Amino acid sequence: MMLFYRKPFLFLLLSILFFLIASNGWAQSKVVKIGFIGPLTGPNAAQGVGARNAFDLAIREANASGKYPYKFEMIALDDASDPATGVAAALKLVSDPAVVAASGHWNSPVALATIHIFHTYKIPFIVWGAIHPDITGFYKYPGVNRVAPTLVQENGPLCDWVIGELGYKSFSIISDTSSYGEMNLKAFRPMAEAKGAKILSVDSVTVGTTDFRPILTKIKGHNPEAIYFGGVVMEGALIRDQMEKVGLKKLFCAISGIKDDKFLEVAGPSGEGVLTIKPGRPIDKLEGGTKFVKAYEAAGYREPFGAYGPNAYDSAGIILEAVSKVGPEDKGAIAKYIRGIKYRGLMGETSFDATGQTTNVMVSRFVGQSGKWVAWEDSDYAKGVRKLPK
Amino acid sequence: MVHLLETEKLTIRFGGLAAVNEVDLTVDHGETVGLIGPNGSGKTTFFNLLTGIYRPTEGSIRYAGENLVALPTFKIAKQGIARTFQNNRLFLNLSVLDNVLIGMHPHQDSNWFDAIFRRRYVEKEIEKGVEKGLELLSQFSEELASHCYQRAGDLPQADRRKVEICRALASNPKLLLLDEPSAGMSPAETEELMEDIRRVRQKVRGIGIIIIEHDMAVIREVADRVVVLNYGRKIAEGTFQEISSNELVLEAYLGREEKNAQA
Amino acid sequence: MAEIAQQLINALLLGCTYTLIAIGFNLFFGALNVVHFSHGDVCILGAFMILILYGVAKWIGAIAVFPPFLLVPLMILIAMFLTGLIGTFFERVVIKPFRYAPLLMVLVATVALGMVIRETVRLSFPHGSNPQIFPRILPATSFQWHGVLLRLDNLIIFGTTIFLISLMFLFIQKTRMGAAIRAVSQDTEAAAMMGINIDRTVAMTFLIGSALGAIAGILIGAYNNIIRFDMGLMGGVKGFSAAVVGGLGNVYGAIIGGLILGLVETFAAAFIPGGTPYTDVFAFLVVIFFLIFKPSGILGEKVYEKV
Amino acid sequence: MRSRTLGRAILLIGVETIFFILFAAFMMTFDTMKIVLFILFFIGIGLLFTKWDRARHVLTNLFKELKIFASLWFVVLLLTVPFVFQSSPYLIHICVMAGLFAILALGLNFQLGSTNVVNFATAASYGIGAYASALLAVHFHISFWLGLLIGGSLASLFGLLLGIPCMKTKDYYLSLVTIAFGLIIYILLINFTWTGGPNGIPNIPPPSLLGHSFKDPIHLLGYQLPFQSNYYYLIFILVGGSLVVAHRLHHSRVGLTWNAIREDEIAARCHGIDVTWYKILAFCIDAFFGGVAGTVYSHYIGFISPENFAFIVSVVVVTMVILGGMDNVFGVIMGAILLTILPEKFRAFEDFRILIYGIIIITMLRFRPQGLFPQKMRIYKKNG
Repeated sequence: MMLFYRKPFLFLLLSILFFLIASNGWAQSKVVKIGFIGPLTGPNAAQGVGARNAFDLAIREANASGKYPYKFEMIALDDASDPATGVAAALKLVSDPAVVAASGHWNSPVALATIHIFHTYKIPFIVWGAIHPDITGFYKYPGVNRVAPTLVQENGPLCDWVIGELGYKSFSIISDTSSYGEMNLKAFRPMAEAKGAKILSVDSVTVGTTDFRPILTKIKGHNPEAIYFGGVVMEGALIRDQMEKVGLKKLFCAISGIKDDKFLEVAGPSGEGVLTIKPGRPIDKLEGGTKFVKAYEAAGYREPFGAYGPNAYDSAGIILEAVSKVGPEDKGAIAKYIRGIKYRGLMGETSFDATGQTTNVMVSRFVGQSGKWVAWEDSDYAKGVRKLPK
Repeated sequence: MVHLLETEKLTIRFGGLAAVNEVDLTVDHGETVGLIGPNGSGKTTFFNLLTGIYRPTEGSIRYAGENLVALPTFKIAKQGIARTFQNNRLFLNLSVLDNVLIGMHPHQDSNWFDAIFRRRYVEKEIEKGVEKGLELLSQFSEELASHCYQRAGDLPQADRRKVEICRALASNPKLLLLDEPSAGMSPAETEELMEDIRRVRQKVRGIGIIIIEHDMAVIREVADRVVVLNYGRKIAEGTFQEISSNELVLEAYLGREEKNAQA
Repeated sequence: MAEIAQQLINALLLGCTYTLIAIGFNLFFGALNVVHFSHGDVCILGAFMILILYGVAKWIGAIAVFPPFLLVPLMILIAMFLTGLIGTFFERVVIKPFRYAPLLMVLVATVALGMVIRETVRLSFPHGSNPQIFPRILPATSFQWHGVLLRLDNLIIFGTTIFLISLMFLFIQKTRMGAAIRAVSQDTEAAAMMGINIDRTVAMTFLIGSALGAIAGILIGAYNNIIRFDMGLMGGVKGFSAAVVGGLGNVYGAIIGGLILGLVETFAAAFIPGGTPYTDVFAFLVVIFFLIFKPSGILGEKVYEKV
Repeated sequence: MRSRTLGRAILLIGVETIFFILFAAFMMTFDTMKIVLFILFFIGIGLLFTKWDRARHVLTNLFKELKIFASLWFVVLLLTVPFVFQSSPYLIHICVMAGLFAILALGLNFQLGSTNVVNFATAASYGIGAYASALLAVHFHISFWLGLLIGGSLASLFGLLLGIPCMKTKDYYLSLVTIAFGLIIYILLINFTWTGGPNGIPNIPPPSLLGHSFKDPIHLLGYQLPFQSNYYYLIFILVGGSLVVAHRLHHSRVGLTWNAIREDEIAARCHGIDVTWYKILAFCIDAFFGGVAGTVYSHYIGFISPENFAFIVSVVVVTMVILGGMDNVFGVIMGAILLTILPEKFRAFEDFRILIYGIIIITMLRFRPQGLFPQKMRIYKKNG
């Protein structure tokens, strides 16, 4: 008999458990939420986490300043560098009525997948890191802006420098097959040829490859003066390292995709004399840069803010200013305000053109020297103490 | 008259070893042939050759006048040769009835299209199959028929044999190959088995059976003719009486190592 | 000419790593008739062992005290041993329970095990998703010879591979344990009846196979200077492919299979215009070709189904 | 008598509705603690019913007697999902994804569950369907509905190609072939320029039906349902269709033959079964399901790139089948739903997702290889 009653009793217990959950309610507090999406896990987590921290810092500072009539809250979501995950995250953001604006993405494929959602739901969106030209240039969504320069905007200055000033005239191009690599190839090749340089060979490699010796051995046969690499850190560093290993002692240059301390760490001694450029100025040469670094350190983030921290910091700043000026209710007005903004932030003055692309394009030149990225102007190479391979 | 089955100089070599060596064997309609021989004498390999699991190195297999060599196993099965296995290979996770239904595969014809779009046709086919399957099962044992939804793997050894024979018979075979059906059975069960085989011969007119057995009582009871294999070769053939007094056969069973080594 | 010679060297070195992985597949298949799909991940685990050991050595200050030619072989030996132990552990936990289960189970289980290994590595290293820098444990000296660049580290990689493979052959041919391994791979049941301890022999097989695999992982790391958590997936598939091309279960086949894959990949990258991104495709096409037309591989024997 | 049936019907409606409300409440919960409590609650109910025989008998009899009524009411409840989640498109999105994976898992079940062929190329057929219809829609303005058919058929063709090696190979070798094929398709998608390379294909037009574009909200009974609802209903129909197809195949000569191959290939051959053909058939049907799911995915998200079709997707689908229960159509769907919803609910542990999948597979195979919902014996009508 006891046993017979025990099971209904269990059932009752479970029901009580359920009502405990239910009675707690789904309370919602009234705050202004700002979305952030980036690769917080996966292969590009370092970029995403650094940017998220910088974004968070801007919002914390805004809340602490007491200047704003609202309390801001960051909703940080992960896109894992995966478009499907990014879309799920974007849908999650737009389905929360308290979210007034968002910023996101380091990976162009993810951004290309999500901007349609932000456009459809009229949520103002600022791209902090993805550099595919189409995100702004092709779709021209009124609510989508970007604080990062496109890669086309970076290749010009590199050509001016390496071909125009340093006088390298023949190149072998290696690019990865990602959107980044492909767009680089498309941008660099005509620019270089217009400046009178000869392109001896073009090769593409898949991201994630680790052994480049076959191609480099082949390129050695073409005997170019320099190698242009259209890709990012890891493949770049491995190619640079393996160039030495197959005896291809030539100049190596690339745009900002390789400008990361990791590159020099992986490339080791062969990182010496690698040329690259980066949009913006070095953090310590930025207006308020030292203040930012100090604040970042003081806030106690474990991870470095990375290459795109300042971008994320300024996107947050732009959104905050827009919301404070036109209020959180009318998202169309926020979008409109952002498009017309002249924002003085960490990266200097940012404004957007008709497609939503930032007009703030300043690049700095760097060279690998003794395991560090040194501003070209301050380097031994510019002074003639050390010589680039010719 | 054309034999139901006729093999001529059937041979298979694994590497250098001839597991079946120039075996000539015939089976006629309605005849039961016992295939005996010591362990490793190539009996099961012979079955595997007949069913196309192995391809013979030399020799021919003629079944109802047609050459079976080089035909894939499933086509041979469709021609009407069904078999059971030494350590029976039932579809253990399927029900008894499903096992028998699969036996009917060769003469059913519904395909994936029918399954999806011509439901009525498929249902009729299944209905017929179930009816026939239950009839088959109840011929062997009413109990099996009433427990036809039991998982085949849960059956005791003797019942598994029965289901396997049912499964083989479900395909309406003209030639039935039984590989040691009495293995692992008690004397009483063996008795029952012999009864079953006799019944099959009665019910299915003209069916040819080859039976591999170690239990000589079974062979004596059911076989019209006995063929003895040793080291892959046929060493004797005849009625049970003839075989049981044959010198070579006794030698093979009692084992004269030195002689065998020379052979 | 010099370029082709150089490419041949590239192919040879790539082939060496595939061979070392493939040997593991062959040993396991011989011993248990299983394909350990996560073997590639175990191999890469060996490289991560070096990473850990290197970190430990740095932390306790051993790097400053001991010269590299003492420290490096020591670290490699420890890494081999540890990886071997982990390999046997996996055999116990993920492969042995399925010895009498349908083959599908062990297949899916080992694929899942691969996932678990990869993810564990990824989650337990800081920024584990990113490639980890592999310590430069090999010297970087190089010299020219008739226009061909020869590097000391490449010679070491090549020499180590040959040395280890020969050592393994000696072990299998000359020792009691080796004889047991051969017996088990011929016929497990018969070996058990002859009084061979099957469990111990299988464990030994996994110890050797995984330890050799660790070397493969370490060589991959040393060769490329980086190591990434998910290299084991591709490495495993390639190693298994090499084993299949050579003839699964045949230890000599691993060498031929590994070299063939190395050659196909290197030459596809070097001599097919625009072929670089498709090297893996070419490699897989070769494998599929073999599977369709010669499933037993180059050195494999035709297998008869047991009925 | 009449009133008794009425009473039972009301009880049935009550039980189903309560479960539906529980499910909806669970979906709307975002707090990790509460989610855990919910799950404990569900597990508790599940355990209770395995132990409490009386209640289980009452309920199973109830469902058996009023089978048609029960499924009808269930369908009605499912149709209300977009109304319930009206203010939260994200939840409808999860339901759509669960449906897509259910189709993939149902497809794979023909191989993994029915035939014991381990196919690690699900992602490839999924991708082929998605790319085929997306390319046709973007470049040639082929409508989604036609694309659905073409995508499925092309994927099926790929399945045929993939099935050819199984004439000569099986087991490990065949799995190697499927892995290799999966990786080849991924590499090709990344490297071909006409597939958009790693950029993928953006801006794939949404389907439209009778002048109603699927990107617009539905206005129904004075409600405005978010645009995801279109896809929800579409997926609802497709899953329903797949379910019927899977069920019919299972209860036919084809399904039985597949099972025979799974249990014992040699015995199957000795009973006149053309093993190669039936395996190829399983490959083709699986690929067709994959292609259909891919087509819907590409038009729903409006963007596809190779990353959506990587090796891990195949493994995830394998996990769904194994968790749900091989060769149990209902179980497979449950596996797909569970493994789509739970990761979304535990986004905080996103990093551990794949690790947990791996652990689930190994533990299930080790301790409950039949899955959460084991396969059932076929029962034929005549003798109940």
